[in-house]
This record gives sequence, structure tokens and C-alpha cells, in this order.
Amino acid sequence: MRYLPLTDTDRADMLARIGVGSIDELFADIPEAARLKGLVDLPRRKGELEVERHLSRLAAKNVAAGSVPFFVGAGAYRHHVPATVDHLIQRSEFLTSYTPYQPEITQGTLQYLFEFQTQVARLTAMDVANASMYDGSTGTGEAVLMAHRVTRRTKAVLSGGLHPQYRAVVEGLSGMADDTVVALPADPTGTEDILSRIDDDTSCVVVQSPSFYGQLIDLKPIAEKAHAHGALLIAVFTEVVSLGLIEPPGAQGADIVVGEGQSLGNGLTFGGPYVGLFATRQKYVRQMPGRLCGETVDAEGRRGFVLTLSTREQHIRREKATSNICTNSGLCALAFTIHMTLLGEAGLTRLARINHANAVKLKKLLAAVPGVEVLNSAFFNEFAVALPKVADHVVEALADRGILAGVPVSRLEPRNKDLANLLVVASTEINTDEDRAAFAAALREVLA
Amino acid sequence: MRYLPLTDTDRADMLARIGVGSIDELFADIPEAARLKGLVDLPRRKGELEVERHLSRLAAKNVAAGSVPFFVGAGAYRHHVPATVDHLIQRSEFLTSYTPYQPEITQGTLQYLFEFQTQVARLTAMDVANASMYDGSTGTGEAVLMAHRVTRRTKAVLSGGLHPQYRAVVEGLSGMADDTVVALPADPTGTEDILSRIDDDTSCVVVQSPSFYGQLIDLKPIAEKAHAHGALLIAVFTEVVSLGLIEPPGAQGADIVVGEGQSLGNGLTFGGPYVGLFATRQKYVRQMPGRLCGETVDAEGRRGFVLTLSTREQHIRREKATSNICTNSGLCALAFTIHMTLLGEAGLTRLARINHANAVKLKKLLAAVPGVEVLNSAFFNEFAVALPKVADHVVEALADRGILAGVPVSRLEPRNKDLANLLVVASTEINTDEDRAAFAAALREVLA
Amino acid sequence: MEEPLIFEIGRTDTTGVDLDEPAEFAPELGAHARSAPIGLPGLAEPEAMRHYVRLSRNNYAIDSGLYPLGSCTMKHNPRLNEKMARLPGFGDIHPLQPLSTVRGAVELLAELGDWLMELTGTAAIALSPKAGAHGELCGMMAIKAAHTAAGRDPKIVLVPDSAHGTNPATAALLGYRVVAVDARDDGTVDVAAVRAAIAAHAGDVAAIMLTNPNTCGLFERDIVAIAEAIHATDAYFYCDGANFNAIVGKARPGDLGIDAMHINLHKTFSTPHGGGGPGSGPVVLSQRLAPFSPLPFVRKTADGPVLVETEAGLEPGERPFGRMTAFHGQMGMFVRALAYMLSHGADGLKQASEDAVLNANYVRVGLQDLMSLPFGERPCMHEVLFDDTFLKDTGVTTLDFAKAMIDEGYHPMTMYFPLVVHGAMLIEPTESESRAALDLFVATLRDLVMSAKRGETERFTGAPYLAPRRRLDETRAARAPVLTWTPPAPAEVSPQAVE
Amino acid sequence: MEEPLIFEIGRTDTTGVDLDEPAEFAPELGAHARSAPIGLPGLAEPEAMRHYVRLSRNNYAIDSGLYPLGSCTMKHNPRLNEKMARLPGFGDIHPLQPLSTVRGAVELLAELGDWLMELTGTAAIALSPKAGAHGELCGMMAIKAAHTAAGRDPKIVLVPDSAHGTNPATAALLGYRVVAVDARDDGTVDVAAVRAAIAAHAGDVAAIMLTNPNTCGLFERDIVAIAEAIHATDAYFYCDGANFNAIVGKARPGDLGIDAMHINLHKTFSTPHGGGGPGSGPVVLSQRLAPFSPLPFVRKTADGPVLVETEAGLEPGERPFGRMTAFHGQMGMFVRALAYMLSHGADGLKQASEDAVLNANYVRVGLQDLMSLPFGERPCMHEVLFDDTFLKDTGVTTLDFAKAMIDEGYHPMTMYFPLVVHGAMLIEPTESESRAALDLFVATLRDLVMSAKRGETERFTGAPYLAPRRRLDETRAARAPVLTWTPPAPAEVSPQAVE
Repeated sequence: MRYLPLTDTDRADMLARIGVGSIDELFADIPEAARLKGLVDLPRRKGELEVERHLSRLAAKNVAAGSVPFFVGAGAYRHHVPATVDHLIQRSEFLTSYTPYQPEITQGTLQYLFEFQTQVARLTAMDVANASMYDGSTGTGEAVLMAHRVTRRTKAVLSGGLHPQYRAVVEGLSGMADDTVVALPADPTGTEDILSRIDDDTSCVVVQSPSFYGQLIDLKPIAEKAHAHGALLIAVFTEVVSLGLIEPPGAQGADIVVGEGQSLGNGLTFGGPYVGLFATRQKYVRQMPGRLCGETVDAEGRRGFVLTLSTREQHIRREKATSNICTNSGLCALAFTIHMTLLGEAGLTRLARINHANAVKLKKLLAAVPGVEVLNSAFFNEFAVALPKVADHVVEALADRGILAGVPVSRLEPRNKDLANLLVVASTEINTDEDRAAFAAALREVLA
Repeated sequence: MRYLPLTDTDRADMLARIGVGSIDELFADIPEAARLKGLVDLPRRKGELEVERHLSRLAAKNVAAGSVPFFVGAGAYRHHVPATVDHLIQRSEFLTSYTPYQPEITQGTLQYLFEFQTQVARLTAMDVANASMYDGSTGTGEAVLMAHRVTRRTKAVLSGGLHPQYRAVVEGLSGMADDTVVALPADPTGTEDILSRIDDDTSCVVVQSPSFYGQLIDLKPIAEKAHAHGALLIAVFTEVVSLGLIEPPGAQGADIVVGEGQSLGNGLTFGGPYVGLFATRQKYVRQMPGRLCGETVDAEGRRGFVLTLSTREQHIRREKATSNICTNSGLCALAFTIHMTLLGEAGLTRLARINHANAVKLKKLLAAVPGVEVLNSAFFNEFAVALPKVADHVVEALADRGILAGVPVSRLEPRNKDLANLLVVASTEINTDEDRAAFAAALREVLA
Repeated sequence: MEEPLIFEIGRTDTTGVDLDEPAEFAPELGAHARSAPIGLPGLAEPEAMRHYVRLSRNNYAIDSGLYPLGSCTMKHNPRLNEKMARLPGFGDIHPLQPLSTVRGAVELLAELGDWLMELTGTAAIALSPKAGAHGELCGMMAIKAAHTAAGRDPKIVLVPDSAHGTNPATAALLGYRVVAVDARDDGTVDVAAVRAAIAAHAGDVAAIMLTNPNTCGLFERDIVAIAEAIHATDAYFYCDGANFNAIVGKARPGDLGIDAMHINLHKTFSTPHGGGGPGSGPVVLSQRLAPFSPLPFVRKTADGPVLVETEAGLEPGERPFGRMTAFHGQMGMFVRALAYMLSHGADGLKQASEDAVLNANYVRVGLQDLMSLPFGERPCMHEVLFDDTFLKDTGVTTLDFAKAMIDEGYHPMTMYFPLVVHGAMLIEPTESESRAALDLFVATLRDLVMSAKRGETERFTGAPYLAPRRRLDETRAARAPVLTWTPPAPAEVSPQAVE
Repeated sequence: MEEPLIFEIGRTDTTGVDLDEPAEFAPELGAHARSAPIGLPGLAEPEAMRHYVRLSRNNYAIDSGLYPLGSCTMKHNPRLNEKMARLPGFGDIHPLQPLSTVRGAVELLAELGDWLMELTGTAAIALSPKAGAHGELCGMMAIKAAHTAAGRDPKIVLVPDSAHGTNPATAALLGYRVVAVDARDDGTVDVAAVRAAIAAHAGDVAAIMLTNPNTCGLFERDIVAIAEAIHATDAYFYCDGANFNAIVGKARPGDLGIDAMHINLHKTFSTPHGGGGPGSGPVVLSQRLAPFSPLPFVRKTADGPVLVETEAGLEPGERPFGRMTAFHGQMGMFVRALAYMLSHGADGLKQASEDAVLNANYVRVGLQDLMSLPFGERPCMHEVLFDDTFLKDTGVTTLDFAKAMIDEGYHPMTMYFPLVVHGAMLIEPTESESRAALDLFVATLRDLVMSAKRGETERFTGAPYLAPRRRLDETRAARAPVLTWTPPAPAEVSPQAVE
């Protein structure tokens, strides 16, 4: 087997050296009855060529986003990632290294994590960021738990503009822990009255901007009301590129900022692996979940980096840890950091302007299609439209025409019939004018 | 521009430091009349996404070999290359390093070249090999020049089984240098009488086995006759995998062995870059062209490697060099060496057996098609068939049916009408039984 | 050469990406436009390339050396898997594009699930957990949901002291109280202790969380009896599958009585660790827990596998406890893991487990006369645990010993874990190492031990000497944490120095 | 850690590739089956990965540091180009599959040719040469063919002493006699010397081979007059295009009167050097030489570009001199070079040349007070040439100085070339370097110069100290060459030692 360096001769010699007669003697502690006598009922080994054939056949059954006009967002976005990013993250020294618990020989990982933390803190205008979470949704769940620890309260208020699957993650975790979740109804236009739901029992308010429906939300009044009641504002975003153009949550009073970082450096890959961004105020740092990389010096006084504040973490604190989290999303964070470094502020802001301009163009085209109504007054690269038909069917009809047109809200909110005709569409820098024109023309056709 | 780190501020500051008023002052030696005033008439710069779109559009106009049943050989072969190979050759330290003229900091390159040389010498059963040539065809041209240097004669005899484009390369070089080339007529069956063409003026005999037509040739009598007349035998191959199964040229008396190494580690890429293999006897080493890597020690006595015998080379000897060659095919040689190392003798011989078995299967299938005659009595993974129609048209008709069926000999020998119906076909480990059955069925259809 | 931070070399007006300003820009941002600069430096592409290549060269990696981290399983990461994960049909599909356009992706989820269920002998699988600890959370949530569904509300989870820290942390996250169960002198859990704990908390035990093979590198030989005791009190058996790689193809956890187990795809099935992630922690579930598997899940139908994403799509008997994450889990890792399993096959996976165990025992016998085995000279599974008895009176600690390994070209083993032995050193060579590599490793460690015993203390206490950094001051880092870069305060300048 | 050779660690029965023996094997090999083993060791995949990763770490690379090799042009190699070359539509097409199935490939050849002809102001292009020296050969063969076609047979080629060695070697290969032309004190060719040489060999001069910008880093300012003199005697002007990267977008060689010039795609258009190749050396040709361009070539037609592969396909006026290589040239390099040109565009290519020249002059002024410029303090093109005058009486040679740079983290500059100055040091920073990188480089070299002048000789004569190897014994390597590995002779064993 190509991955196993031992030969049968090695195996025999080594067993003799160990002093056992057969390999099964080493497995003697497994109860006899449970020991497998033959092989499990699965195929035998395959050469590379056969594995490639098998998996390529499966891959070919999927429509790659890059092969069609593509407008799907709703929490994951198709952006162009420079070839340098994928090259660098495949460097053996990054790809096949472990968590940097031995800092003397993992300064490479530690330094990029420090760069990542600083980039995230600056993007969000917060004091500190951690070394990444699994993704935006689980990060949001962790943020709510953190708010509970900070406030010693257990009620979270969730905006109706929060991504429905993020809401589900929070509800699942809080439900299990007997905490309270107040989830407001779906709010495509960003006009819900969330202020009135904040009271002295509230631990945190969770607001997404741009919202799941694309609407930009003014966080300042929410932060003020929350703070007045001793609650925290958790600001969420799923499209990090928006921060190149819109006011960052940290400048609007957010206490914890959680975001999905996939847009920078990371592909769509059917939903994972992605990279959760997590930032907060300095004063809450010891309540943060996840890994943190900090600066220090070595025995010769040279600057170096280490994982730090690990007394918050499960491997030290066990049941008293701030989270059970162990893994971060290291390699995805590296991709994020490299892409962000290539962009720089000049590139990021330009990328954000292109995204917004493309979405504005798309909005105009779609709004001109009879029966279509755009719901959002202020948006970044994504917005919601009300169709005169069930959105799910329209999307399928467009897919048949070779256009991936967005996400029908019913896919995530199937029980709310009011949302059946809503479609969330995104347009990033990857879309051409031809793509958008084809979308509008096909939509016109399907709705006719 | 993303590849240019200087900013306009840098440029202005640097010009000031240099003490010139404008960049054009640095170009003042260019005659005024020839200085371009504006930009050349070519498009402006493009972002990555646009470049990808442009080139992907061109690429999509080609039929990738891996997307269809594929039987094309005739000097370049489609084999499966392990993913590890392409990963390793893209390591920055291999990809973006220069020729190892500073051996202290290029031991990586030098050591793999030493491994490459040893692998090639063993494969061919020769004493020494160089660090690679551009490809098999130019290597053959160099081998003939080397034979002229060794024998101090100027007449080369080329077998009719030599790849026609290899023949053209030798003829071109020799023609320019006023040397004599005796090229025998095309010899699909390996039955030419080459022995009678060897005389005391002959510098070398150039024989390919497996021949361009796939025929295996017995080199021993040719070597004997050549040596009896003071001439050298240059043995050529285009399919290095054959050496896993057939008697190597070195064991048959060859004095110089030249081959194309593309089959191992390297893709088809429309004909280049490939890697020429070049091996000879110890006694001729100082007449060899190309780079050589040799073992030595450093100032502390540790083993190390250097480029050596460079007094043969142009950068030292100038017009007295053994060749004008400067570049080798370093990265392709690395791919070859890694693939060869992964295979090892066990893997190479098994790969060769699979190739041969597949070709035998294909031969049986094609021979059963009415009107088709297989011309070769002994072959490796490739053979020639005589069709009842013009081969060129048959190949086009099969391509329309989605099968890339081989090379019509007329593509390379358009003026020899006797060869118009000949087709050279190859079957390597990439072909499945289904591929071969589809080929035979389609051929039956086209010939019906 | 020292490599600065991007903040020290980059500039906010430099970019390594060529983008044209949009031809028209009539923003519809309302009042939400950014009002201040961000402060993000950029680098041109050549600068960025060099920066990150140089950083990488300060890292140790499995590709460049033996990485004997016990319980972390640093095995070879095949590049075929990387290539497969990057096929556009996997790498470039959106989690919410129409299901009719991702049939192959759903088939892959089903196929991966089938492999994992067959290898573990279980009835259901939740693929979505993002990492091992997330899988633990998922499994324990399924257990809690099952108790709730049965109208029970037990409060206790039994966890042995040798467990990974994630186990108690996970239990605590769900409001459970953690009760320790003692181990025997031989390093395995005592079934009598389990029974005693159950009796002491009669009716209030929700589950036991047990790692098997355990973190001492030993197979819990009473596991069937433990499972029976747990089941007898209507509790569930959660198995931490971190060490499943020792027994793949040799035994199936489902056959041993476990109810839930996460599988670290990066440990057992070779998806790269990537400097600390991403992971992937699918959870297999017994028949009893299967109904509670979270959304999304794959349902097999006559027309092929179907992805069930919401409660609206449920059929009778399906009672998912909720959702662990947005979307469907770590697809990129699934492709890699499946490529690994297809490559090995039933025969290769079994052989890999055997080789992993063989290699660990080979290291054990190579060192046991010089180092100290806390539980005697008995066979281990895929990792061998030493304690620091052999360093007694040398002035060298486990930490020192580990750091000295760095100077010999090795990554240290896992240190001070598990907590149940003093100065633990947990060595897992994995099946990826050749015999020659093990021989060299053993010889090097023997040399280090002799050196320590000879009193060459400074070789250890000052180590590493040859790494990119000498020992780092972790206390200083934690005391006043510096977690982001801030520009140095401008130096005091005398008026004359200002131009 | 020292890494052995594969022959020392591999075994012939080990393989890192899984292949099944063919189900049936009835060979039709005649009497040609191999009769003896080959002796090729194999490694399992993890071993091979580690072996080559470790080897790579002993290499210096442009991705990890400044690589100021004059005339070699070590610039940034964009990974976009690597990605494009690997598109299956380019990487996985056979040179002899039907032309109807490779239309995009032929279009790419045409497009690349158009860019190169426009940038050089020439009429035709031969894409197939495999490297720069092969391009020289091609260009000189076209020149020889043109003479032959005109019924002439001149025997002399003029080559200045500052030329690359490939120039005289190429001329000699074609049977020409090489005659040197002198340079002026300012490092450029004297048009008077050219005229004198032409007069001395009246009617027998076939061509001049001139590098421009030349290898002293200077533009041949009399190039137009030289071209006129050459053309007046019915000879041709071959230009070595190795340094074309200095003037792309600033001037066109065709406008200056050259008849043939090869272009090193790896130097000017960033295809990777790959440790010594593969290269690619397309040759542009003037109208006079265009008919002689070798096979294959691309002919533009109303139906799009057509690839002409054999003489049977020629049209009137096409008189190719033959064929340089099998197939069509270095397609993989063509894709990369075109990606580079598309990325830069007309504006970016010009800017790149300007930045290359700017960077070289910035280094020049940073060092000229301490090091010695053989031709005075005048502007240079893309590279700056120093001689070893500044090392006089220090006991430090150019070689020592270069090796000491290694210890400072730099690859040395080109040494002892060109031959026309003593102890030459030719520095080409390229446009890929930032100003900060240049400042550090200049500071480092200034420090080294001061150190040499202070008499710290051993810092130089013993250098490098910090590289994977100390200085290597090249004499020993050449005296009794060891070019392949042979197993060590078995050690003498006493009978007792045999088990």
C-alpha cells in the first residue's frame, strides 16, 4: 500500500523484536467476540487513478459555480481568490503542521495567526480578535455563551435579520443549556422593532448587518439600548468584504463581533471548511472562546509568538473552560490573511466598491422585470426580491436554463408561507454584465 | 500592478536619489528615433480574473486527453502521474531556484540531479548519464554530434524506425554543419537491412527501439557491426516505461543512449516541456554535451554535489565547447526522478507489464476489425496498423465520435503515399477495457 | 533572517491584486458608509509570496520530519486528497445552490457516511460537526435529546481523569455535572468503579464519556462490561474517537456497545492538520440515538440519497435535536477522507491500524529499558506512554527533554498528557514511519536519555538551541497579553532631528 | 539533518504507487524481454515526500530571498501562470492529436507570437526553440539558410568578448569561425571596430552576434550604425535577447535593425527557472529572414491560425530551413509567458522595464562610492557591473565576497562574467524587489565591503559558514568524476563477525 512504508519483512522482524508471535497478540485486549475475523464489508484498496476516476465521476454530477452565471450568496460568497493563496497554503510547512503548541518550531503558524488577529480586529474596529472559530454560525453560538458569562444572564434576543441557520445553531445550543432565546420574526426589510425587546434580563442582542436579506442595519441605537440595560450587542456579518465599504460594528458600539470569513481566501466547497471571525473589547478578553496568539520574547530577548491565555481553554481548565472548542480553522485563517494581505486596504475597499456597484446594477436589472420587487433600501452586494411566483420553482426553472439565481428563502424558512416568494440574490466581482443580463432575461422568461 | 512593489512615491524618491530628473534619462542611450513614445499597440493590464477567463476560453477549445478514450502516442505518452509529483515540483525552493552554480545553497537541486543521473544510467544499463537534455529529439541531434567528436567522422546512418521528427532534427543540424546523414526509408515492421549501410566512414548508427512504429528491434547485431567498423551505436527510445520490461540498450552494446523521459512525471502539454535522457559509456564522458552533477566534499569533509566537467561547456569553453547547450530540463528531470522513486523497480516493472498487457488487448481487438492489419511482431505499448482507408480521415471520423485514436503516419510523413493508411496507436495504463471496446466498435463503424 | 510582520512592511496604498474601479459608482448604502480608514497594510504579490514562504520555513511539518505527538496522530497527508478536494465539482459548489445541481455532492456525503458507519458498526451518522470537540458536543446533545424525549433529566456524566479536556468541557457546556471515575493501576477504567458511580448517583447518570483506546495508549479491555452497566441504568455510552485509528478494521465500536462516537477525520483519515485546523468531527450513532441526529442529514431513498435540511422535510421517527452549524459540514475534509478510505480499502485500513500499533510497540521495546513505562512492559496500542520516573534526580524535566528533541531534528511528543501519570510523554509514531525512521528516532532518544543520566543538564534546560527561537516566555505573554500589533510609540525626537 | 540518497534508503521491492498486476499477461515482446534487474530503489509515498521536501529546504529560491544574478533575471514567478498552464485544455493535450481538437492551443501560439512580434517590432517568429541557446541556434540557422538561398557561403561571425558563451559556441556548431570585435573603454562595442572587422574579412562575414543591452548592463548606443554596417555587407544582425527585459515597451529591437533575436521566456516573461530549466527560446525574425523560419509555424488565415508542420503544407515563399525539435515547442512555458504578458499589458510591461532599470541604478548609486564601477559612474540598464578593484589588497576575491553574501542570507550575484572586466560582479535586482528590500541589500553589501577593507578576511575566505554546506571542492569533483551512485564496497569482515 503506497502510504505504508513497512514491508512484510519489516513486520515480521519487528514482531520478533517486540517478542510477540503475531500482530493479533498486540490487539489481545480487544474482547475476543468483538475482534473482526476478516475484513469489513467494504471495497479493497484502489490505485490513484481509480480513486480519481471514482471521485471525478461524483464531482461531474455537480454544477460548478464557475461554469454558469452565478448569484448565490446567503452566507457564502463566490469571490476570486488569487492563485498565490492556494499555492501558499499548500506549503508542506503550513499544511502538515500541527497546532503550534511547541512555539520554538512553529513561529510560522504563530506569526500568521498574530497577523490574522490584528487584521480582524482592524476590520471590525474592535480591540482584540481570536485565532479563528470553525465558522460564522458556530462563532455566533459561542458569542451568545460568552455574553452569558460576561453578563451572568441567560436571555438572548435574536434579530429577524439573522441568518436562519445561525439562529438554529444558537437555539440548539441555548435550548440544551436551558437558556432563553427570543428570536424575532423574519425581517427582510430591516424594519423590526428590536429595541422594545431589550430589557434588564437580556444578556445580548444579536443583529446581523448586512442582514440575511442584504439589508444594512444601523447598530448604534441597538448598542445604546443594550448598554443601557446592561446587555451586550453581538454584531454578526456573513460577508466580510462588506467591511471594506460599510461602517464597522466596532464603530457602532458592538461588544462582540462575529463573522464568516470565507469570502476572503476560501472557496465555496459546499459549505465548509470556512473560518469564523471573532472579535471583542479588551475588557472581555478573558471570557473569549478559542485560541489566542500573543507576543512575547524568547530566552535571547527576540520577539516571538505563543498561544496564550490557555487557562481559558478546555485542555487546562476542563469543565471550567470558556468553551469546549479545541480546533480552530488555522489553514482557512491563513488563506484569509494572505488574501487580505494581497488586497491591503486599497484593494479591499476597491473590491468592496466593485461588489456594491455590481449589486446595484443587478438590482436595477431585476427591478425592471415585471412583477419583481426589490425589498431593500440599503444593501451591500446582496438583496432580497419578492417574486410573483414561488421562489423555489423559479430558481429551479432558472437552473434548468443554466443560471444559478440565488437562494429561495423557503429553503431555510419552509414553514413561513409569507416568505415563499422571496429570493436572496448576490452579485460579486465575478459577475460580468453578460451574466447579469442573462439572469434578468431568463427571469423575465420564467415569470412570463 | 500586482507584481511591481514600487509605488509612484518610491519611484520619485529613487530617481532623486539616483540624481536624474526622469526615468527616461536612464534610457538615454537608446537612439532617440527608436525610443517608443507611447505604449506598444497591445492591450492594457488585466486582473487575475480576466486573465483566467481569457486563457480558460482558449483551453476550452481543446479536447483534453483525459476527457475521452485516448490512444495517441508516437513520441509522447499519457500516463498517470501521482499527485505527489506535481505537488513537490511546485515547492518554491525547486520551482524558483536557478541553475545550481552556487552549490552551497543549491544542494537540493544538485542531489536530485545526482539521483536522476543514477536512475537514468541504471534504466539504460549505461555507465553515466547527464543532468538531462531539452527532450529526446534534440538529445538525438546532440548524440550524433557527440559521435562525430568521438569518431572524428561525419556520417550518421538513421534507421527507418526513427521518429520522423527526430530524423528531421538530426538532418537539420547535420545539414547546416555539412555533415552527412543517410536516412533509411520508413520501416514499420523493423525488417530493414541497416547492417549493410554501415561502413568505415560511418560515425554512428541511430536506431530507435521500440521504433516509431512500435516494433522492438534487436540492437546487438547492429552494435557488433558498428563496432567492427569503428562506429558508435546510438540507441533511441521515446517511451521510457518500456525499459521496465525490455532489454536495455546498454545491455545490447549501445554506446550512447538517448530517450524521451516525458512518460515519467511529466504531462503531455502539447509537446513540451519534456525531458531528454542521455547516457553513455564512461570513456566518452568528456565528450558528452549538457550539464553533469558530480559528487565531492565540502571544506568540512561532508559529502556534497556540484556541477562538474564544465570545461566541456560553452560558458567556459565558448566556441570550443562540446555543445552550445546551456539550459537543461531541471524541473522536468525532478518530476521524472520523483515519479521514478515512487515507482521503484517493483512499480516500474508492474507499470510496464500493465502497459504491455493493455496494448496486447488492444491489438487483439483491432486486429479483429475487418480490414485492419497489425504490422508488428514484437512491441511494447504501441503498434502500427494498416487500415483499408486513409488513416487521416479515419482518425478525424473517430475524433468526431469522441475517440482520439492514434497518429496517422501521414501527419509526419505526408509525402510517402505508401504510408497513407498507417496508424500508430498506443494503450497505456490509463485505458480501460471500456475505452478499448469503444475504440474497436467505433473503428468498425467508421470502416464499414 | 528575521521576518517582520506585514504591519511593519506593508502599506495601506500597496496592493497585490489588480482591480479596476467600477465604471459607475452610485452607492445605495444608506447612511452606512465607512467613515474612517481601516489600517490594513497590503503587499505586492512578490513581497507577499516571500513573506509567507519565509514564515513557513520556521515551521516543523510532518512532511519534513517525524512528528510523534501522541493522541494527535500526525500521519502522512496524501496530496491526491488535496487534488480531489479541489475539483471544481467539489471545491466550487455553493451549499445553497439547488439540490438538483449538487447530486454528486450528496452522493459523496452518503458514501462517506456508509464507510464510517460500516467501519464503526453503527446505525446513523451526523456529518456536520466541524471538529472533534464539536462532534463531542453533537453526540452529547443527541444523548440529552434522547433523555428528554424519554422524559428523563439525568444530571451526571461520568468521565475518567485520563480523558481529553474537551470531554468534561463539553459535558459542562450542556449543564451536566462531571463525576470522575477512577482508573486501575494498569491505566484502564475499572468497571467496578463505574458500577459504583452509577450506584452512587442512581438514576441520575446521563452518560459515560470514555476514550478508547484510551489516552494511555491502552485498549479498555472491560469496555463491554462498562457498556452493559451504563445501558442498564438507561444511560448512554459516549466514546471519544480520537484514537479510533488504532483499531480501524480490527474491531467496531458499535459491536462493543458504544452509542455515540465522533471521528476526527484529520487523525484517523489523514486530512491535514493545517497548523490547527480545520478539523472535521462526524459522529456515528447507535440505533437508539439515530432518530435524534441533527440537521442536515442524508436519507437513503429508492431514488438515491436525499439531503434533509429542515424540520419541514422530516418523516415519522426522525427527531433531530437541532442543527450544529450553518450548511452541511466540512465538505472539503469529507472529500479528502473518502479519498483516503478508497485508497486504502478494507484491507489497507486494517493494515494501517496494524502498522500503527506495530510501530508504537517497536518504539516501546526500543526504549523501555531506559525510559519508564508507568503501567509495565505490556503491549500498547498505537501510542506508548512514558512517565518521568527515568528522569528522577537528573534535573531534567519532561519539558526539558521534549525541547532537547527539537535540537535533534524532531518534534517533541505530547507532554504532560494524560494527567494521570507524572510528567507524561505520549509517543505516537503512526503507520507512516518506516522502520529506518523509527530506528533513528529510538537511537536519538536513547542518546538523549543517556545524556540526561550523565548529567549533561544544560543540553536540556537551555534547549532548544537550534530552532528558529530559543524557549519562549509564556508567562509574560499571558500576564499582559499583546494580541494585536500596535505601532511603536514614536521615538522622542529632538527638534534638530526633524527635517 | 542530513538527507541520504534514495539509493541509500530505498529498496527495489518498495513502491509508492499502487498498481495491480494485469489479470492476463501473454507478452508479445519477441526475444526482447529484460534479462536482468535494474537496481532502482523505491520509496513509499510518505518517505518520498519527506525526502524531496528535505532536499528542497537546502535550496535558495527567489520566493525566499533576493536573487541578484546578473543576466539571469531572477524575478517573481506568478502562481497564476502555474495554474493556467495546468488547465487540462493546455496541460493534458497531445502534440499529435487531431488539429481539429486543439484549436485553442494553436490560437494561443498565434496570440503569443503576436505579442512577441509587436513587442520586438519584427515580422515572423519561430516558437519551437527549447531554450535561449536553442533559440540562438535557430536564429543562426535561419541566417545560414538565407545566405545559402542567396548563393552565398560566408564563414565569419563577429562576436564581442563580452558575449555569453553560447554565442561563440552556437556559431562554431554551425561551422562558422568566430572573430572577436573589441569594445570601447566604456564597455560598448565600437562601431569602428565592427567596420574594421568587416573590411578585414570582406564579403566573408555572415553575421554579428551582439547582446543588447549588453552583459555589462549597458545599452549599445551605436546599435543602429552597427546594424547598418552589417547590412551593408549583406550580413545579418543576430541579437542575443537575454537582456531584452530591460527595454520591453521602451524600444523595439526590430526598429533598431536586428534581424533575429531569441527571447528567454524565463528571463523576460517570468516562466520559472526550475533549478536549471526547462527554458523556452522563441526567435523573432526580420522580414528578410521570415521565409526561413523553421517548422512548425503558425500561418494566419481568414479561418484563423493554422499550424504548418511539414514541408508538404508549405505555400509559395515559405522556405523553412528544417525543424529544431519534435513537436511544437514549450507549450507549458508559452501559457505562462502569455499569462504574464496579459497580466501586465502594454502599460505594465513598460513599467516593469522601467522599474528593473530604476532598481539597478538605485543599487548602483547605493554602492558606487564603496565598490568599483569599471566604466564610470554612468547610468546602467537593468543590471549593474562592478569589478574587483575595490577588493585590491584585501586578500578577498570576488568568489570570497560572493560566498560571504550567502551568510548574510543572499544569493550571490553573477561572478566573473562578463569576462571583459576583472573579477566581475554583475548585479540584477529585477523589478520584483521593493525599495525596502533594496535598501537592506545595499546596506548589507556596504557592511561586507567595509568588513573586507577592515581586514576581516576570514569572514570571506572561509565563507559560507551558515549554508547547508561549506565551500565545495570542485577540483576534486572534476578530477575523477563521480557521476552516479555506486554501493560502498562491502567492509572487510572477520570470520567471527559473520553470523
